[in-house]
Amino acid sequence: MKKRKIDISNLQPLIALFLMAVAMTILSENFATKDNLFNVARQISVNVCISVGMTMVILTGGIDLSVGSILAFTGAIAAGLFKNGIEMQGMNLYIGMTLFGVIWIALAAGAFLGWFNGFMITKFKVPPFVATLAMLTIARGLTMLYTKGFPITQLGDQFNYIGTGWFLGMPMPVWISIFVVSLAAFFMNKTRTGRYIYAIGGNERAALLSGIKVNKVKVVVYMIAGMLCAIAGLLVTARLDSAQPNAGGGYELDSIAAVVIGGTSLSGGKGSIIGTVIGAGIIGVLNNGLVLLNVSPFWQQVIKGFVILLAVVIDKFNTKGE
Amino acid sequence: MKKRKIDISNLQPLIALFLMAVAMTILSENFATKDNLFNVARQISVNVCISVGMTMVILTGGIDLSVGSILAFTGAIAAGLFKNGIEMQGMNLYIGMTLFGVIWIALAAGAFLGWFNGFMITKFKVPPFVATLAMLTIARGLTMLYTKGFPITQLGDQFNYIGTGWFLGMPMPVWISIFVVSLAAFFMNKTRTGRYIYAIGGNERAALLSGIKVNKVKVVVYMIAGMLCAIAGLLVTARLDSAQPNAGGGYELDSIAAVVIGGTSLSGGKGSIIGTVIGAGIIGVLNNGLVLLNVSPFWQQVIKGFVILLAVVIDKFNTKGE
Amino acid sequence: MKARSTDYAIIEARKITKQFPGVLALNKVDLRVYAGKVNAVVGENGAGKSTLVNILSGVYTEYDGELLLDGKKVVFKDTTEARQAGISIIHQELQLVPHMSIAENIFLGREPLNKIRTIDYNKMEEESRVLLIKLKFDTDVSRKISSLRIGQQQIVEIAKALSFDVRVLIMDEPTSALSESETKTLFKLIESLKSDGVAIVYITHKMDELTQLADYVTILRDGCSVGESAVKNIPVDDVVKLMVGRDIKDFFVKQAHKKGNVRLKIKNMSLKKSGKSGKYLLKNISFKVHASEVLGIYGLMGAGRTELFEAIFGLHPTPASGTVNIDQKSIKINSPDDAIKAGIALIPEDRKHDGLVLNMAISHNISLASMGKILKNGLLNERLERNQAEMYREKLNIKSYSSSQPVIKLSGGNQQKVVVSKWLATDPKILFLDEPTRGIDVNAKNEIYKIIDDLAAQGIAIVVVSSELPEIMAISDRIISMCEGQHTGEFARSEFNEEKILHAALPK
Amino acid sequence: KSNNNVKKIAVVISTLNNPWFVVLGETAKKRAVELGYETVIFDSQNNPSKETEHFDNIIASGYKAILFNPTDAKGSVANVKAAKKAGIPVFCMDREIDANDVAVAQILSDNYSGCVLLGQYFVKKLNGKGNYVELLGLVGDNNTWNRSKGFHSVVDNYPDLKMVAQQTGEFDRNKAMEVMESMLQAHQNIDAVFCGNDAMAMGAYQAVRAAGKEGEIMVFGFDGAADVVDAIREGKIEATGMQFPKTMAKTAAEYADKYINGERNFQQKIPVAVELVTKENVGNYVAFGKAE
Ligand SMILES: Nc1ncnc2c1ncn2[C@@H]1O[C@H](COP(=O)(O)OP(=O)(O)OP(=O)(O)O)[C@@H](O)[C@H]1O
Ligand SMILES: Nc1ncnc2c1ncn2[C@@H]1O[C@H](COP(=O)(O)OP(=O)(O)OP(=O)(O)O)[C@@H](O)[C@H]1O
Ligand SMILES: [Mg+2]
Ligand SMILES: [Mg+2]
Repeated sequence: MKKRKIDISNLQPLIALFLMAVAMTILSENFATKDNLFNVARQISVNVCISVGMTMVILTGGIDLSVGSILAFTGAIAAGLFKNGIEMQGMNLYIGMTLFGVIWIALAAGAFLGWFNGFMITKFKVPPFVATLAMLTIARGLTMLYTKGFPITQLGDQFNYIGTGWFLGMPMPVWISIFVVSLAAFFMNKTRTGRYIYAIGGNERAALLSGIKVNKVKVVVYMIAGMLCAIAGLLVTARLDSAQPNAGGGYELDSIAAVVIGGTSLSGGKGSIIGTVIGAGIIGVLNNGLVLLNVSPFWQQVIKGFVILLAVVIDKFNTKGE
Repeated sequence: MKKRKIDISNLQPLIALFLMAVAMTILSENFATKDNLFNVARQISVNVCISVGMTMVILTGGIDLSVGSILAFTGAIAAGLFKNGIEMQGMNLYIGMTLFGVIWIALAAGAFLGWFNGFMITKFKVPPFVATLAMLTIARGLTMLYTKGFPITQLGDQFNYIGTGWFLGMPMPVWISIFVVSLAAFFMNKTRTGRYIYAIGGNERAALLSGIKVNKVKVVVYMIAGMLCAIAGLLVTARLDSAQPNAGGGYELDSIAAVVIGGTSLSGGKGSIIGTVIGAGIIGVLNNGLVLLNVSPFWQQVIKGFVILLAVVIDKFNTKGE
Repeated sequence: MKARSTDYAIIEARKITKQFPGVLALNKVDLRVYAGKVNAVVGENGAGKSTLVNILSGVYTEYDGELLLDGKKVVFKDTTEARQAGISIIHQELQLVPHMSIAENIFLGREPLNKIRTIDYNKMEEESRVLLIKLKFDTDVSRKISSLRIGQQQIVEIAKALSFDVRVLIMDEPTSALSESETKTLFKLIESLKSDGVAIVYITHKMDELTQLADYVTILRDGCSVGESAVKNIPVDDVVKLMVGRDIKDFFVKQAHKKGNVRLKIKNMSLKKSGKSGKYLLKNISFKVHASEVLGIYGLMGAGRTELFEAIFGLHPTPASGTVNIDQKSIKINSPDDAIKAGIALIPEDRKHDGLVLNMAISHNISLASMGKILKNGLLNERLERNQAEMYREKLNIKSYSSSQPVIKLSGGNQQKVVVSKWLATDPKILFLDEPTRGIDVNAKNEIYKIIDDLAAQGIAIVVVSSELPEIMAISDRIISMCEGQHTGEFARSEFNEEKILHAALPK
Repeated sequence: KSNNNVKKIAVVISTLNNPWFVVLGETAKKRAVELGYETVIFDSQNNPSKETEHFDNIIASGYKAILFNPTDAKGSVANVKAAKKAGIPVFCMDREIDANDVAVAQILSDNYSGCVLLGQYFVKKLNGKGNYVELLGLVGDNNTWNRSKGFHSVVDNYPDLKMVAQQTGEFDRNKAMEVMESMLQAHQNIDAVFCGNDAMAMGAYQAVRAAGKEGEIMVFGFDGAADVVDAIREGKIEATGMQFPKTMAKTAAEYADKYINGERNFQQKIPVAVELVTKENVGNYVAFGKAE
């Protein structure tokens, strides 16, 4: 079988990541240690999961602001059900839950909230920004209502293994994010639906006229994004051994940043999953590096801003020839 | 002169606003009082100022995430200079500042940060999302550095008059936002640059080929947005009698929401200032109404999300014929 | 005059009526499409041709009237159903996904799958290659659409339509962006499709294609069918008469005007290809244009004519080199703004991409490049703007319900007229026209020729790029030929000879 | 660049968005530097996940101790456990974590008891009857609820004290002001407002003043921030609960120093009482602490 060329334009941000890693290795002896690199990988794993879904959404020309809230909601549901099971007072019924059970329920909850996003967007033509902004507050409110504002903690070792365990010498969250990324990259490049996502973002009308069920694909994309938020929610909850009602705040901007720094265009149709992983990596190395270098918190923000600019500018200079 | 037809497609969100106001009037006797309506108007004035600039930015096809940080930075600069003047230890020099002086400096600071956004976007082709996200953290960091994390308070009656004073029976912030809106609407509809903003968002290449200095116009737009954030910063600071280093957080989403709910398309070229004001009004009435009805904080978020969806759906149903 | 024939009508449209907000696009239109024949549909810009075929192919689903397929009533819910019934369409406005490959575009929506239900790229690319070779377009099918010229994109669109099992193939102005040789290839293909019994619906503004290709013709005017006939039974003049609704007596005849001084002098214009290849898109092109002169630039697709205009117009300030003299003064042009100030106007070839802000009103588009004219006290004046738009609307006969109608809702040809209006409004000293009559109906073409002639009479220097040799020979005082970025020949009007000019434009 | 002979201490603060925490962090840092340590402040931005990242990085880069202001009593436990496992002692400041013998010591501000004191004063000032509103902090934050519960444990015993509205001001001055403005419209006869922190108290006061109800509506805060102490002095605000961030921070730094020098005997919880500041005793206090 003929090998297909890899499109290097996707990998432009890699140069910025590489330069940053080199700089950090020179500046801090603690950066390039195995432990620390696992640290970085574990730290970005949550953002990677979310951003993979965000990439798909943005590729269709949409946006998803509700990721952080869906993360919190699914995390809380999973923790709550795992810890307390389902109790039906009226019927004197108690249903316990296995870990696998709650994982499925969390995924289903994420998919459902994502479906609702997609439904509003395709059926009622609500702009994705508004639909998912509404979901941002709705899911947060639901989380608060479910948890009554209190974290759900002490979930036990089995649950926590998802977030803190090691497997074959690598932290579980890293395995999980590698799995998510591989599956997503395969999906985007090898399956019809994956290609339709690109087509819709590139020219929605052409996609429609080619017989693609545009609305259906969009709904699926928002559902996938919701499910990936659920995975992220499980990771965060397991790492902290606690489902925090206000978890995930700010991930909407963090994940969009990873996507855009990774070279995906906000207008859709152009970009890649791998680019997003690199984008998340740039942000992760930056956060880690500023801490390793003992930069004071106020300066950190200033420097972080400039480094992000620099990373993107480097990228642009390299693609200038195009 | 013949009266021109008003383009009603701009005013579609008005129906949602109207229905909300009617509903609130029925649900709470305290809603439709003069005092409360002034309240709402005063509360939305900050978001209106920011959102007017955001509208222009979005009309060019861009986005500005740095509004909240620029607000905080300019507010802090104004408060700091007004309270402490400029002291130059080395030279034994002290320069006091009049209110007008600090207003100009705040506007200049806002314009400068906006210029930097525009510069990165046009000169280095950094995507607006990334450029302004970087500015979000840079300006926040600068604010923290300038204030060392402490609010600057007790600015005196003269300063506070901007935020709390009344003039001809109307609160100052309301006057200021009416002024900003009128000027901006005039600018967008009656000047070349205003028209160019629409053209650039509609088709950047066609605009360029028509001899429009696309980059220059974009830079101007980001500068205007920065200046409007400075006005918002002065308003917030004066209202609170305090420049909070963390002021303005979350305004990026609030203002984009006002713009989008007001009918402006995130892809640029289509929308209006008046629509944005209505969008801000919808959000303002909603926030006010939920408190008037003493909805519990948990439920507030859920309800807020659904009402925003409803507002946009109503809007869509009305424009369906198109 | 009904077409009397024993031919078999695969599909028949009866009393089709389509109402857009404010516009009755089709009014009880009938159309019969015969198997194994080329069924031409003609009419002025905005007559409703595209609307009609969009209904046939399931793009528009809300309309009055009925469609009969093989004599049975059908309703297409969407394009997929129409396609399943064997109806395939090549849209006037290309419908391709820019960032995807040629192969992916051709197979969009029905990619071949392999055993594990993933996309079989090898098969897809192989089949695409075969299809394109039929169209004599030999290229790497994994290239992105966005890297193709518009004509090449048109070929991909044709390949896409052919890749289905078609019984009815609708082509909405397929040759408007094709070169002569590409057009010939297409015609051969159409012949072979005909012999396979495929029915072709063919929309065109080129009357010579009608006689050359079509078997039947249906004529639309203002959304009504005004005639249907076998082509051999109706003279072209009558077709045009029916289209326009009156006799066209004053067909364009070029006036002779006295050539003025040299207006524009270009010397050694070169343009490097971007990237590090070191290749040139343009190499040392020099020419002069006099006031009141119409200079035609002829070349095949890809000869670099568009690039030449763009380079002069300041769109490639860095990689381009060369000098520009206007009225004996050396001028530095670094941006379109400079060019416009120097009195140059460029009517670009790709109206959607380069010419129009589609969501804007007609009047706003027309004034965009000459805002100074509609200012009063430094402010935009609606009345001036509207008056200006009304003037051009009348002059160029732009079919629209008002000058505030968004351009996106105009028919393709009328959009082109808006672009022309926009640039005329700048009162240029020098006018560049890049394929100005693409997609424009006979009548409007004549109008534009006349406008060009009038402008020349007023002392404006005009440069026209066209891929249609007869057209360029009709309107030019002088023709230069280009090939692969180089100046390859020059012909005064007295030397005009189709063969010679074509020969000069062919790669050696 | 990093000298291995210099010992490093990390100060992890839940958020630097509020001067109270800035003081906590800066004081801890200052004291640690005085004691000869290289010290860095980390801002968790109220986000337990961010806090986890900080802990990971701190563990990776060889810090000797962590002076810790947790984002959440429960959510932060895992982080402290991780540090303990890596052999890094953690000293909690101000906010507790919900686990015993994980942190070496917890030097805590008692939010609950502080608000009990405030509640008692509140009842006294209102003579046990009237209408009041409550401004909660961030609803997902356990301090919000500790304070609210402490307050209600007293006030709810008085049936004539009616809470006419309970809303959130998100610990933010601007938000609190806007919510207060709206509540003033909905309820004409409010006698008092209890706020979950001082920033909100100032915001609420601003709204009360703008509505011309200064003097009619009593404002209560919590924290002991500079402008509230001033406002109490001027009679604008009734009372606040003074916490002692400086004391807590210094103690934590000193404990860390002792630990590093070999001492292992620490009391698990060291409560630092919250003191009630009113017009009567305001002379004894400055921002975030006692007058020297
Ligand atoms: N989406 C639309 N909304 C409103 N009016 C439309 C729309 N599409 C087409 N029209 C109008 O319908 C009429 C017919 O347009 P159509 O595109 O069918 O013309 P056409 O015959 O194909 O012209 P051309 O030769 O220029 O392509 C025109 O007046 C046009 O302005
Ligand atoms: N954006 C581009 N990037 C790279 N090469 C291009 C680009 N546009 C055009 N070219 C190439 O430059 C050459 C000149 O193209 P150009 O479009 O100027 O030709 P033309 O003579 O104007 O033909 P047409 O009749 O199609 O307008 C062609 O070989 C074409 O493939
Ligand atoms: Mg057409
Ligand atoms: Mg060309």
